Amino acid sequence: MWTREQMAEQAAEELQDGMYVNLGIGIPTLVANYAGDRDITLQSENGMLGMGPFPFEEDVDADLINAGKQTISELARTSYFASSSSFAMIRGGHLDLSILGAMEVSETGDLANWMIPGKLVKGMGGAMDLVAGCKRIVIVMDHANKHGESKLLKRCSLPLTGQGVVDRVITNLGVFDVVLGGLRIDQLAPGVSLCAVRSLTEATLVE
Amino acid sequence: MWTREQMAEQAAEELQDGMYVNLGIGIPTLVANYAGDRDITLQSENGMLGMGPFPFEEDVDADLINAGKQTISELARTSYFASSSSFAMIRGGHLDLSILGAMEVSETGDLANWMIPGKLVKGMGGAMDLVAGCKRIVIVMDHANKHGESKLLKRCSLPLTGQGVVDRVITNLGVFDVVLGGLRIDQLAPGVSLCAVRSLTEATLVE
Amino acid sequence: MASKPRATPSKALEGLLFDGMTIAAGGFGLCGIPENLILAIRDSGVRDLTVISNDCGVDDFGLGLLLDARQIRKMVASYVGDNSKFMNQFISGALEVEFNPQGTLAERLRAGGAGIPGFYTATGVGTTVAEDKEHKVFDGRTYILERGLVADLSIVKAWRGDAQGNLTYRRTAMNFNPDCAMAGKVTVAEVEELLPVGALDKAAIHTPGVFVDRLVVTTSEKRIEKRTVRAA
Amino acid sequence: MASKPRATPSKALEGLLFDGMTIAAGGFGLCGIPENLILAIRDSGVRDLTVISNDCGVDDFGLGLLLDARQIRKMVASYVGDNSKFMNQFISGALEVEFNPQGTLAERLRAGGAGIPGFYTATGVGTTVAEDKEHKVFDGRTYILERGLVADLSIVKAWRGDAQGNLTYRRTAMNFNPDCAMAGKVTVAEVEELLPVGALDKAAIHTPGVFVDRLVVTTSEKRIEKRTVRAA
Repeated sequence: MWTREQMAEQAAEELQDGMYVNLGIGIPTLVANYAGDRDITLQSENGMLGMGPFPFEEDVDADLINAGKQTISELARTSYFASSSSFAMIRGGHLDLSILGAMEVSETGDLANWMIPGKLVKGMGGAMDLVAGCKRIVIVMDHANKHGESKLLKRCSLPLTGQGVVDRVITNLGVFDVVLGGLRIDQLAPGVSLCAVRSLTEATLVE
Repeated sequence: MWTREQMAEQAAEELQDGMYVNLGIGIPTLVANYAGDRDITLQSENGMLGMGPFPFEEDVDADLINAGKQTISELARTSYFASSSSFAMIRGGHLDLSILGAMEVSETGDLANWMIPGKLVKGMGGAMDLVAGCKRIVIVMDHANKHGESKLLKRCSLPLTGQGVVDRVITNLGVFDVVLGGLRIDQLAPGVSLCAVRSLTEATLVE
Repeated sequence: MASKPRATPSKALEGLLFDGMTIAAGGFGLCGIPENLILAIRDSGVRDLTVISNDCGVDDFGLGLLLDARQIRKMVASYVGDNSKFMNQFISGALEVEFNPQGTLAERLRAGGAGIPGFYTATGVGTTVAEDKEHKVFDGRTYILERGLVADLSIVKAWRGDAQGNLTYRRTAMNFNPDCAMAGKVTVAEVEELLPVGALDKAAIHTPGVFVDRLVVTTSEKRIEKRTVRAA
Repeated sequence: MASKPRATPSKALEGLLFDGMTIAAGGFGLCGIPENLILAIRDSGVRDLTVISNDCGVDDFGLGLLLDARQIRKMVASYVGDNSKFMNQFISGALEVEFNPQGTLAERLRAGGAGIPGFYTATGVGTTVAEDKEHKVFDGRTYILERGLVADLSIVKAWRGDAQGNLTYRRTAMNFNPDCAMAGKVTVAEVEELLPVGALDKAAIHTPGVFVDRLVVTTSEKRIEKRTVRAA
């Protein structure tokens, strides 16, 4: 089983030199910590390319936040732009990768991560745009919900964020690729048996 | 009969304090000379708001031209932007007035000013966008072509730039408004009789 | 022409507010919001508003203040965030919400300002966002038709402005502000500094003056929603 | 990642040119044209090009050089201007020309770069431009559907750039360049100055580096088409 940090570390293997990447809120944000010396450029959909790390206390600036509303810092390479230009970049396929969280993922790559009818409404924010526009979509999430039920499903039960958009899912149990016929196990976390994954996964698993 | 300069002076009466205005190539360009102390802002569709006069010789800058490719100067208020933003401004109805030249105008406000099939092709440039987007369109042109034929027609014979887009036409013979049923004579140039205008105009004239 | 600068936020909005109107507001979370114009709108008591904005601020700041005062009938937004009043009024049915993908919302505002009544996007295809919208296939991919948005009034926040209405935004406080500025039949800006005309860097004027009808100099609290720092 | 800066215009285009390709070029008249990249394209001998650009320069400079060398099969443009070769090749049928209203052309490029396959505009309704295009009524007004444009290669000219591909344009030499930069599957920029990363004013980066794949520092002749001055 992987911890949150280990899931982020695993997701960081997606990063390659020269990539333009958008990281979602939560575990995806942690992925940047594991980029190592790979030269990637982070996009923040509220209007920034070249997002830096959290600022030192004395550099906190209310006018400089990421899409998760957290204060951040700028880099030498940073540029700023309007929301419409930011999403032109996203929708137009200019970002190589987006790593996002999810409530549910289906075996056909459907994604649900923006609302639970009658209970919780977060809003889709930029997620629908990111999954429709980025070249590659990787989801990082717990394998099961707090009731122990699989979040990797045959069909999503919640309202979708996108249809057939997910390329890869990284959970605390392993790494799964969306392929024809279901999810193909790319690797399992240490100490996780194939049998255990099968019992904890509703989606069809393909070897 | 008005000269070119007098036609421009006449057209300048359209200008009011605070207006954003786009002036076409030719006589329309001269209109700016007659703005007097009215505070208008000229837009140039190649990407400039707040166009200044022609530069002094020592200030000529190849990177600073108007839509007619002429070298110009900037003002304190000037801003620059991309072509798509320039036409967002135009198409979105943010300009109060455009004054353009024409080959033909019809009594229903159709305009032709971009090509003569088989003979002359200028291209429409920004004219189709301007006539579709600006709040008011005023045409300044000679009343007749070089063969002495009326350029104010019942129907345009040349490919259109826009349909039903012209509000007013200023010619060397007078000022004409496009109204229901034809062109209404607003005023005649000094020495021009109603009879003469009638004989030189194909379009229906309404009093 | 009346000069664009006004003395106070309420004077900047004078004669522009009416019940049932649509207002587009720049800002993302509490970053780059026209906070003083929002206060003036709250104080005006105008109601039955349709508000177009990425989100609704927080419970007690930004557009959340208009929610709290029950002045908003409908939100056109992409995100609820940590605004419990927003979520509760929506779930209880007291507030109508039209959720838009964030990029679709931004593009709809730009389109409205640019005279484009509709455009196609793949964003939202196969989701509830696509329901009742025209679908069209281009080059083998399915897209939905989204409409341009025009607001009766847009309120925006800029860093610096001049009396011609030219605006420069600061860092990520730009966000939806330039798009909203374009989409307003009337646009009012609040700025931190009013510079003499000509003093703004011409290469960094993000909103040309033609889009701004009035502006007012204000002092912003600039509240921070999530202060995150790293160890020194 | 290979670094973005390249030593010469021809190296900046290495491996990107092929017969029958579509090239979008920034510039307006002779202002802000990627003149050295155009020369390198001429020298490459690539042919059967579809070129998307506002106009075709003049007979002996800018894109006019590619017309002269008969490398262009089709122009997508808004204006012929005083380019007699352009007009004559068109009228004789040697050159296919798709005339676009200038604003439609700019928006088509932006749309292509922004993942928008189509948008509606009132520009051109009732003219030959509208022929064979879908018409649609929004709120009582008729609009036509225009398509987004994507080019195999975009070539642009900027004033200053950095190794990340960030670009700042100068005055009206900006024109179509930012829109073309967005619309290219690959975009190559020529710049007058390459500054260290971080030296460009971040508020005046008109094209963020993500849109630029390669760039090259060049010396531009910057020919003036119509020198107009006033008396001292």
